Order: sequence, then C-alpha cells, then structure tokens
Amino acid sequence: MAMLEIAGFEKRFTIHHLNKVMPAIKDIHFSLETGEFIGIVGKSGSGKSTILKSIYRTYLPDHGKMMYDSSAFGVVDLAHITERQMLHLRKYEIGYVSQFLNVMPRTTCRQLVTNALLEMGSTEAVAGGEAEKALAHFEIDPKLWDSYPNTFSGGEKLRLNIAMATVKQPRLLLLDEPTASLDQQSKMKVREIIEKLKLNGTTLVGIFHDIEFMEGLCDKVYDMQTRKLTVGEKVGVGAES
Amino acid sequence: MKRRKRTEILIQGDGSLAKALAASITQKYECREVSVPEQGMIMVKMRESAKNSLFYMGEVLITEAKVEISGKIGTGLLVGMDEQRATHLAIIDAAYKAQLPEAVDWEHQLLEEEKKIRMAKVQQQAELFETKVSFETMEV
Amino acid sequence: MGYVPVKGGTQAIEASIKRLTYERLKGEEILEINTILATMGSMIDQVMSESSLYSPELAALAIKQGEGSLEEAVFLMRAHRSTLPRHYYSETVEAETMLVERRISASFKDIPGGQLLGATYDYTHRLLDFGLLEESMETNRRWLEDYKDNFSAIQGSKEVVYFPKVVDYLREEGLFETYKPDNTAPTDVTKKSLQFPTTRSARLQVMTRGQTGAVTSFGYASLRGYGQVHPTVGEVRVGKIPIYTIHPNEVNQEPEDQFYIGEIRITEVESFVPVTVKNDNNKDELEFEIGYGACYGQNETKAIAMSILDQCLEHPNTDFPTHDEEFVLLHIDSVESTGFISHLKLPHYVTFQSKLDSIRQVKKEVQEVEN
Amino acid sequence: MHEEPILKVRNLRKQFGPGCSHCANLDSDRLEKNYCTVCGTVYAVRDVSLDLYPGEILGIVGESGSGKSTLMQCLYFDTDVASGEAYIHTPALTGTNVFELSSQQKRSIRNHDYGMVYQNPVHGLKMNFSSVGNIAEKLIAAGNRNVGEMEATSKRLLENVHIPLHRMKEEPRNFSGGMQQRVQIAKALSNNPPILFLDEVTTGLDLSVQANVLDLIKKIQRELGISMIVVSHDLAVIRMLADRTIVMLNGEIIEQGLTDQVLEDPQHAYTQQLVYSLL
Amino acid sequence: MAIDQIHDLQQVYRKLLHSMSRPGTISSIEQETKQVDINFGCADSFILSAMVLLDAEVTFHVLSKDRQNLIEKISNYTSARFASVKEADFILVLQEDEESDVLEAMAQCKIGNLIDPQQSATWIIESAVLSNEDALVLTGPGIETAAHLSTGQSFRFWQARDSRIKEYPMGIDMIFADSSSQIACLPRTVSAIPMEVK
Amino acid sequence: MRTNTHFAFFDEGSKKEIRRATLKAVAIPGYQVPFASREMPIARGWGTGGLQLTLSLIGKTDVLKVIDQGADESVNAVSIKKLVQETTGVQVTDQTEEADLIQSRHRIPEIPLTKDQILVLQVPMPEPLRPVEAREYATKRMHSEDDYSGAWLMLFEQIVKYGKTATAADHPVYVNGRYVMAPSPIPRFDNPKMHQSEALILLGAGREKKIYAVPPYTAVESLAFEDYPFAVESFEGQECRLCGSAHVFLDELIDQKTGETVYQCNDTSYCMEQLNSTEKAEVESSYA
Repeated sequence: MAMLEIAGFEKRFTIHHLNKVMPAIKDIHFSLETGEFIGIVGKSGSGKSTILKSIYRTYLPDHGKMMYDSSAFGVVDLAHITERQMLHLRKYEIGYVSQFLNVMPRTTCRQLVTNALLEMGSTEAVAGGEAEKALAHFEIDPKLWDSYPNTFSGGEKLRLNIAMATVKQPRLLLLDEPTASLDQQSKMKVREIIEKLKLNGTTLVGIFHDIEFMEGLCDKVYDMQTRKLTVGEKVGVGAES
Repeated sequence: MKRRKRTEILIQGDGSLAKALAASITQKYECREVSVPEQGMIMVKMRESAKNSLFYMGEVLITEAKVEISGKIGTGLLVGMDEQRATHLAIIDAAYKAQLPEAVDWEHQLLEEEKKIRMAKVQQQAELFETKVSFETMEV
Repeated sequence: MGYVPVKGGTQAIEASIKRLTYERLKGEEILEINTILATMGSMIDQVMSESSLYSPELAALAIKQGEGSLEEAVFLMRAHRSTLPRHYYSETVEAETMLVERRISASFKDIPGGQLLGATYDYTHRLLDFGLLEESMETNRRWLEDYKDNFSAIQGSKEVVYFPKVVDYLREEGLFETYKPDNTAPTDVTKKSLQFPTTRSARLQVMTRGQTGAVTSFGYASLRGYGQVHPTVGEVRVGKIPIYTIHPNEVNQEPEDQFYIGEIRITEVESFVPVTVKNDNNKDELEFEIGYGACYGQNETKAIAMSILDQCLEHPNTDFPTHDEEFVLLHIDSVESTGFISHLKLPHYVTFQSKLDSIRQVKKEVQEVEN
Repeated sequence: MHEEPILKVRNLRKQFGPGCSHCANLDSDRLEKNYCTVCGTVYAVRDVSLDLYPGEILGIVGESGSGKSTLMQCLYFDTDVASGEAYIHTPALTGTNVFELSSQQKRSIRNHDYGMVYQNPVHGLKMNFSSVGNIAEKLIAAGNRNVGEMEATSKRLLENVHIPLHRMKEEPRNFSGGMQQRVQIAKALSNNPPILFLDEVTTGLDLSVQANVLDLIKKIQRELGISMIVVSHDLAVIRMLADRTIVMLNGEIIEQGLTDQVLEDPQHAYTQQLVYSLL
Repeated sequence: MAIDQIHDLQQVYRKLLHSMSRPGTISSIEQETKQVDINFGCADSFILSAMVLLDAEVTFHVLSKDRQNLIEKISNYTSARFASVKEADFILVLQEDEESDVLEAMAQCKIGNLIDPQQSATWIIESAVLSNEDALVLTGPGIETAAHLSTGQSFRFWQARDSRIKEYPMGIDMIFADSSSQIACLPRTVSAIPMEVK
Repeated sequence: MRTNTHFAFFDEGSKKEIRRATLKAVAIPGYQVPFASREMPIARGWGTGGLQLTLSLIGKTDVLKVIDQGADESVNAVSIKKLVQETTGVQVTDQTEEADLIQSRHRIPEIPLTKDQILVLQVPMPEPLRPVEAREYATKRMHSEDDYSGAWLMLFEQIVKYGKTATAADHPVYVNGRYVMAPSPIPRFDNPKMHQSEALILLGAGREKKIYAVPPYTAVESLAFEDYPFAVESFEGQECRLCGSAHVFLDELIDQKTGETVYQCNDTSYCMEQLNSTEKAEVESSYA
C-alpha cells in the first residue's frame, strides 16, 4: 500500500459575491511510497498549492480520493475523515510548511518549536532539549533563538517553519513552495535540509517553483501541465527538456 | 326593606330611629344576646384607578353585635365604637329575618328618614360648593 | 440563705414607668379625647393612615397616651390591631362612590364638575396666629353662627352630586390605556410576609400604611432626580366613601342583602406620567400612565408621594433607589424603622465584648507579624 | 480513535419575546434576520448543535447579534434556554441534559466543571474584593477551605497571567482593562475546570495586551488540556486560538470546519464576506 | 367535654414539635385525645394533628374518595379549604387508603422549590400502631446516631418518599398518627431505610 | 371600651401560622421560613420575633426564663417576661435548669440545655448574606443555589487584610451541611453550643419576618478555613471576680474605684448558682 494515493482529485471554488464557480484543478492522480519525495511542478496558478492544501484539509476537496495510510487510523480518505481525525493527523503525522510564518505573536523562536512538542504531550524538559537540537539542526543562529521571528529573514522564517514541523517527526511532510522568494544561498540551505529529512526517512510532498532546485532531490515528479508522473533518474532531466 | 338600604338609613341617621325601632321589638319579644358586642376589624378592599386592580387599604375598626329573636340571629355591624347602636341594628336585623309584623310597618318611617338624610346631605354639599372655583367670565 | 439575684431591672423599669406617668401628669392639665378628636384632625388622620387602622377614637386615645408622639401613637395602634379579630372583608370600594369634600386637578384649568377647594391650608399664609393664644369659646360660637347664617340663603339641588374622574375624559380620548376590571384577589401583607418580586396590590398596601415622612422623602427624591417620575397631578380628592360587606356565613347573598356599615374619609390621588409604550406595530408611542396614591384621612402630601412611588415601582430601574421595590417597601414602615433604630438603645455589651476581642486579636496578630 | 465530546449541545434554541402566529413556526423566511417584525421576538439562537472535544479550542465567530454570546450565556446557565439539550461528559453528569437540572445543580456545574471569562470583567469579578480574593472565591465555590492552599494557587495563577504579586491584594477596579481580564482568566482557571468559556476576551484591549492574553490562553490549553469555547467577532483571534471554528449568523450555525479551512476556503457567502474583510 | 382550642391544641403542638425535632420519637397525646367528643371516623390523634395546623389560611386534601363527610367536617371545624393533591398544603391519608392512591399522591404533591422549599405539602398519615421496632432505620438531623420506627408503611411507600426528597431542601414532611393516641414525625431531612425483611 | 386579652396575646389563628412556620423551620434546618410577623406591644428590634415564637409555644404549665445579654434582670428581659406573664400567667424562673422555655437575646446559657428545653433566640438580622448582598431577592437566590462563596469570601478577605478572621458576634454557621445561617448575635463563644445541641433551638426575627431553627443533634459548623480555625473570644487567664469561674463568657468591667479592668460572669444566673454551691460547700465543710 502506498503512503499516499491521490485519485481523480478535483477542487473548485464558489465565489458567492461574484456568483461564480471557479474550477481549480481536476483529474489529479499520483501516489507515493513511504520515504519517497514527490515534487509537484507547474506554472504558478496551475493549482499545485491547491493539492497540498487539500491534503492538509485547509481546502475542502470536492471530488476524488486521497487515501493516506495513517498510523492512527489505518488507511483513510483524507477527503472524508472527520475534522477531529484530521486534527489528530496534523498533530502527530502530517506536517505542512510554507514560506509564510503564521504563529502566535510575541512568542520566541525557541518557544515556538518547544510548543510544537508540548502540543504532542512532551514534557517541558524533553521539549526544550529537542527544540534546541532542531534549531541547531536547521542551522538557525543561536543568537536568534530567544527573539521574536517577525524580524527574521525569509530563509530564517522558513527554516523555523521547517523546524517546527519536523521536530514532531511527521510521517508525511508537505512543503508548499518553501523556496519562493529566497535568495540562492538560502535555497541551497533548504536543499540541504530536505536532504537531511529524506535521510531520516520522512515522506515528502513538495511544490517548487524552480525545477532546478529539485534536481536530484525527488524520487518522483508530478507535472501539472502534462498530468504525468515521472519516476526515478529522469526526474529533473525530463522536466528540463 | 332589604338590608342594604335599611342599614344605610339607620347608620347615616342620628341613631334615634334605630333605638326606637329596636325598643319596639325588645318590649314585645325575647331578645337573647348571642355574644357580647365586640370590637373587631374589617379589611377594606379598594379598587385603584390606574390599572383597575384591587388592593387592601387597611382595616377599619367596627363594632359587631349578635342577637337572637325567635330563633333567628341578627347581626349589627357599624364603623367605629358604638355598642348600643350595634345592638339596635342586630335586633332590627333579627326582626327582619324573623319576619316580625313590626318590621313591615317600619317601611314608612325608614323612607321618611331617608328623605331627611338626603336633604341634609344636599344642603351640606351646597354649602361646601361655596369653595368651588368659578372660571366663568363674569358679566358686569 | 445564700445569694439571691438582684431585682435591679424590675425595680428600675417600674420606677421608669412611674416617672413617665409623672411627666404626663405634673402639668396638671387633662387633655380630653373629645378635644383631640375635635381639634387634632390632621394628626388623627396621620396616625390612622400609618397604623392602617381606621378609628378616630382609638387614634385620639393613642395620641393622648403617646403624649403627642406620632411614632408612639402609631405603634400603640398597630399593637392593638394585633389583638382585634378580623372576621370581615369589605366589598370592593369603588372610588366613584366618594362623597367629595375637596377635589382639585393640576392638569387642567377647569375640570368637569369644577375645582372644589374644600378646607385646605394651601392658601393660608403661614403666619403664627397669636389670636389663638386668647381663643374663647364665646367668640368661637359667634363665628360659627355667623358662618352658618350665610348658608341659609344657599339652595341645594335635589340630588347629591357625585363627581366624575378627570381621567375618564382622557381615557375616552385614548390618551390612557383602559384596563378591564382586574379582580385578582389582592395580596395581604399583614397575613403573608412580603416576597420579592411583589405584586402591585402588596406595593400599594405597604405604601398606604407607610410612614408619612418616609413616603414623602422617597417621592421627593424621585422628583429631584433620584428617580425618573415627575408627574402632573391629575386629580386629588378627599371625601368619604361608603363601606359595604357581606356576612361570611350567609351564602347566596344579593347585593341588596349587604350590610352598609358606615363611611370612612380618605384621600385619593391620580398622577399623570408620560411613558413610552410600544403600539401594535411595535413602534414607540407616548402615552400617559397613572400613578396611584390613596390613604386614610386627609393626607394629601403622602398620597401624592405615594402616587409617584407607585409609578416608580411599576417601572423597576436599578439605577435609582426609588425604583427599587425592596429599597422603598422595606424602609417606609413606621413601626419597623423606628423599632429597629430604637433597639440600638438596648444593651449590646455581649456583642461589643466580642468585637473588642476580635480587634485585640487582630492587633496582636499584626504585632506578632511585625516583630 | 473514538472520542467522546466533553460537551455535546443539541438543538439549542433561545428566544427573547413571546413569539406570535407569524413567527412561531420558526420559518426563517418570515423573519427579518432573526427578528420577527410582527411581535418583536428575537430568535437569538436557532437550533444550534455542536460538540466540544477534550482539550480543544472551539472558535465561534460571527458579527454582533449573531447569537454567539447568547449561546455562551445559555451554556453557562446565565440565561435559560427555550429548548435544547446539553450533555457534559463527566462521571456524575453523563446522560443528563444539564439544561433540565435545578438551579442548585447548575450552580454546582458552574463551580466544578465550568470556567467563564466575560468580555466585561465587571461580570466576572467582584471589583471591590482583592484579586487574590476573587480567585479564592472560585476555589471556595469549588469546595476549597484552605486559605494557604488557595493563596498559593492564586499566586501561581496570578504569576501565570503576569500580575505582579505585590498587587495581589489590590482590588481589580484599580487595574487596567488588560489586567482585569487576566485576573478574570486566572479566576476562571482556578478550579481547573474541564470546560472554559471565553467571550470576546480580547475585545477592547490594546494590541500588545491582546497578544498577551491570547498567548496565555494558548498556554493554558497546552499545559492543562482544558477544553475551551472561544467566542469572538475577530477572525484574527479565532485564527490564533481555535482548532475548529463555527460561524454563526442570525442565531444559526452557517458553517463549521477546521479554522484554517474556514478562513482559506470559506463555503458560505457570509463567511467569504467576513474573510475578505479581514485585514 | 370538648377540645380546648387554646390549651389542648397547644399541648398537641408541643408534642408535634418535639417529634418533628426528633424524628422517630413517639409522643403520646392521650390526654388530649380523651377530650375529642366528635366521631370523625378516624384516629383522634390524626384529627387533632390536623386541627392544630389547619385554618382558613391553608388548604388540605383527603385522599379517600368516599370521605366527603370527613372533608366537610374538617372544613367546618378548621375553615381550611379543600384543594387538589397538587395544590394542597396538607395531605391527609387514612389507613384504609389504597397504596396506589398514596403513591400517586406522593408523586404529585407539592415539594416546594429551591427558592421557597417551605411551600411543600405536609402529610398527616393515619398509621398502624407506632413503635420503635426495627422497621425503619432513621438517620439525620434530630437523631443522635440512629433511630428506629415502625409505621406500617410498605417498602414502596418509602421508595416513593425517597424520590420526592432526593433534591433537598425540596421535599415533604410527614406526621404519623395512630389509634393509640401516638404521633411521630419524619421531616424531609431524615433518611428512612426499611430494614430487610427477615 | 373593653379589651379581653387572649391567652398568650395572640388569637389562635396567629399562633397556628407561627406554628406551621416553626415546623417547616425544623424540617429545613437553618432555612429562614417567612411568616406573617405580627405587630407586638413591644418595638420591632426589641425581640418581637422571639416573643412571637415564645407565645406560640407557651402553655399553662410551662416555666419561662428570659435573658438579655446573659442577664435575667436586664431591663428588656424583664419587660418581655412581664408581658408574657401578664398574658399567660405562667411561672417564670431565673434558673436555667428549671425552665422549659428560654427566650434569650445574644447569649446561650452556660449550663448545657437538655432535650426537654427549647431555646428561643431573638434575631435582629436573620440574613447572614446581607453584608455581601443588600437585596433580599438576591440573597434568597443565593441560598437556593447553595451559593455561599460570598460569605466565605468575606472571611477570606479578612484574613488577607488582617491576618485572621475579624468577625465579632453573629459569626455565620453552616447548618446540616446546607444552609448558612446567622446564629443571632451570640458571641462566637456560644456558637459551638449549637452543634449537636440536645435542646431544640428556634430563632425568630420579627421585623424581618423570618423563623428558623436548629433541631437537636444537628451539625452546626462555624464558618472557618482549615488553616484558620474558628476561634472563640479569649478570656485567657481571667476568671469571674465573684464566683471564680473560668471558661465561661465574661463581662469586662472597669472598677470605679481602682480604674482596673475586672471580669465577671456574663450569665448571671450561672454565676449565682456557682456562688450558692460554693457557699453551700463552705457551710457544709465548716459544719463537718
């Protein structure tokens, strides 16, 4: 059984004040196994984020299946599980990282990562230690640990985001255009981090604006334009051609 | 004469009529005092004019007498402290209840008394009306 | 043999009561009950009204016994009231049956039936009349003869006149709500202690037996701004109302079988107060409501103040004490307020000892903490 | 995973006014919003059902007049419901519709199972008693009779809500709005209630104070696992606090979902309008 | 000789108060029942208990359907008004009454409310001869440790009582009166547990 | 004019009403039963509640004791005794053991009362929650919901302010674990006497129109926190200058001559008895 299998997925938005139904994406099919990294590519506006947000239930899916092999509930359709189940999965199994940092105001960097652990029921002592490890692991300057992240650079914010998501050791991590608006150096750092995650065996779904970045990272690539899934060595190369 | 009108006349009058009528009975019949005349109270139930509902205004001291004549118990009730008149009223009440022949003859006297009472009231009221403010334009 | 309890209290009380008698008698003057009845009408009215027992004779006795203290006279009457049986309730008294002695309206220049001043202090100049120091029965009799002589020329009509109510005219115009007769049995606060929220009947009963000064003060407070009622007096009337009753054991009585038992003199007030009401379409509208006041005897200030408070309590409002029924109703009874204030004269040395102990303990505690 | 809601509300209704033949059948077409133009009856809460799960924060968002605060008052027994049921999942109360309990029993629930933080601290605090006394009041109500313990608890809670301890004997009426709100929260928490209601707790507070209060609430949820219902007209507050969110309009629930879903993919026209106007 | 409305009733009242203050305590009112010279067709102690408490200010209910005569007599002697089970201030139960009627009345009578728990029915029950045998074990205010009382009522009766006193302070208070001029009382505060039938 | 005063002043209807209220009060310990308090020939606040109870209870054979502030000879006690005696002709006594009925203001006698005695306490302010809440409507609701946090909070605040509770007389008690009750302004010293009392205790407030009761063998706990236990007035090291009793409630007096503070028994009849028994013992020992 695949870790995640998307089949016949469709999403549209109804905008009441315009009296319009806007189709977003349809006929999405792909799947990935445990420990794999799938990259989703496509032009902006092609609906890459919609897929991720639907998997995470930030968007309500309209059609199709999103079968996820959860450790808590077995194989479930993410499109139809209860809100409470979804919350459970978010807490313990599925992480979501974007370039935007959306956190409690006036909470320090260290506290944010610690809180993520505390939410899962860790003790204060364990959480504190783990948080420091994560912050160091994702190369956040210790000088920043006890400051509020509003002033962080884009790269720092992203790494913090990733730290918050990954301290929980999610089984499935959704990366929503993490590198958009990052400079080259920061991008390289993110790449290293993803490699680290992969090494840890985290299953990843990523959306990336620039294909270059994904080279050598992904096990699979799903192309929004062609609706094709490319596997293995051809990854990156195929996309370039 | 029914009790309501009768008691109005006998109480509003000066008391001599009640005394006379009662005397005419006690001369001829045996009157037994059921209980000694006693002071008591009556609660006044009043209708107020704002919401048209009822409330208790308070109590009024009354004197009550009860006598028995020919097996009938008469009650005399009046505001204030007047045991004699209460007894007279009780005797007259009993006389009516027992349908004594005297009572039939009293009709005329009572009506005469009523007329007198009314005349006096009208006169008193006319005197009082001297204090009425006249807003009519005077003709000189 | 042995110790015997002192009888200090008993002896002192006896001596004190004797002293009281001495104070009353030492001037060597006797005030006749008839003198009080004939010349102290207002005082008698006030005592009857506050004691809620209509009996000029008993009121006069109470005034004499209480040496003119209204507080004491009312108290005596109330206590006596507790010893009297109450076997009768009157038939409902309808105020239209009043034989009016005085009737005025502040709302209209002239009213159907006319403004009847009757006897009132209102237009006397409050100058001490030193002539009363030298009053003689002879001159008084001459005055009375002269006064009555003037009446010989007056010709009364054939029938007794009963006055219509001013408000009836306004009701016809729709300015006042017309209420169907509500024959709900009234609450009797003398038989059942006051419970909150109260009923309208309980409120009226408590106010009509309220202490004149207290009712007046609270009414005044509302008028000044510690309340929201500032009325126009629609009608003040003073006069006599007839009382009828039925015998409790006689069944199936016709109205003609009722007892007439006499009449009592009362003051009745209707105050007009504009209020906002919702009409049938749920829109705000202005309408008049009536504040009602009534009491035994001629007590116009009290009755008017009562009419203000009636209206206040019909519209509860926590912002104003005069609109709070607990505040008004629990504090206007003469016997309750004077009794509780005067109980402070009783010895309180046990409670004071307890207080002393408490304060000493606290002081000790503070010292210990400081050290 | 089978979860039992700690608080289950079914078909709750609350109206102000007698209703009339025009509106009595609750046909919403006949109402102007939730108001009957004929008799003036306001249908403040209409057929609301919801579940609150252990340890979660449930947000209720809606404009003023949407019925969210009335709903809260109904749940806290501040006002009687017209009809409906509520079940609290505690050993003593399981299976009992708490709306049907006597006032004495409801009081006991308020003392032991509920905490409430009102928008206006005047409703939740005794302004002329000390802050420590205010907290103790709730502890006393829950049965504590030990001054030392209560003082210690109060101190800990006041510290938690950042009230300087040297001010604990002061009366809250001397405090700023934010401090009063924090004392109120400390008080509401003092008996470790499994269920906490928060009604517009940050409304009217300065932004920085708001952040403090929100942080505090989140911390409490994390540390104590208390279930909370947070009512607010402010989407930002709901976003910060709530896991799941209910949107109310004219006394009805029009939409509910995971908070980020409600905010990012609102389904109902009104919610969309609400979200689009979010700054 | 007739009952002295002042002094005899005062004595009965004091016995009632004594027994109400000390649930399970049986008081004898033999001195007073001797004075009863009218036959009401029920225990004199029962009638006296009613006469002490009833007057024109209160209402009563008689459970027996064929006791119109008793109702009239009580009304005449006390001026109390007859009322339905749901409204009555006093509920008068005779020994002859059907248990099902008693249980139904128990379910319907006033128990007061939390604001005014005193607005509850007081039951006056004509009982079997009262004794302090081990039929019921009583505990509660007025009892030092435990008391025993036998009134002749069934287990179901006590169950029914339990269901009406379970949310104290609401509840009903009971006066038992027997043919041997004895009375005993059970205020709502007292727990009455029937002993197991051996 | 004639008045024939009824036995025990009241008409029988009034007695019945008070008796019904009293029985309810016994059935709901500590709950204030409203009653139609009559106007009495003594002033409101001077014991009309206690007096009404006494008059509704008393019979020809009763022996009555009336005390005020611990003294049988206190003027108000004398006045009440006189009134009851004039309307009933009952025997009165100073001796606590002899009395069937004891009406008292502000004290419970030192000698333990027995099951054949009834103690009637006069109550000026029956509402223990009045200092917390002025409105009767509200306090009735608080009682109905067993909501006494206000009463406890008052004590808590005193501890916070003064380091200990600062109540004087009338220290509130919790009756039968349900109602908070004003024990009437008895000193704290007397509160424990109410707990598991052998005698029935009835409390009457005439002006406030309430009757309430503490049945015998009923739990009466003075409101106090675990770590700030309830404490009675302390007369440590003092004893009665007349009879030498310690461990009783003492009056503090100032000796007119020396200006010194001296103490003597507040319960005068108790003091008398102590004196007499000491004297008897002395006499006996001197003859021995």
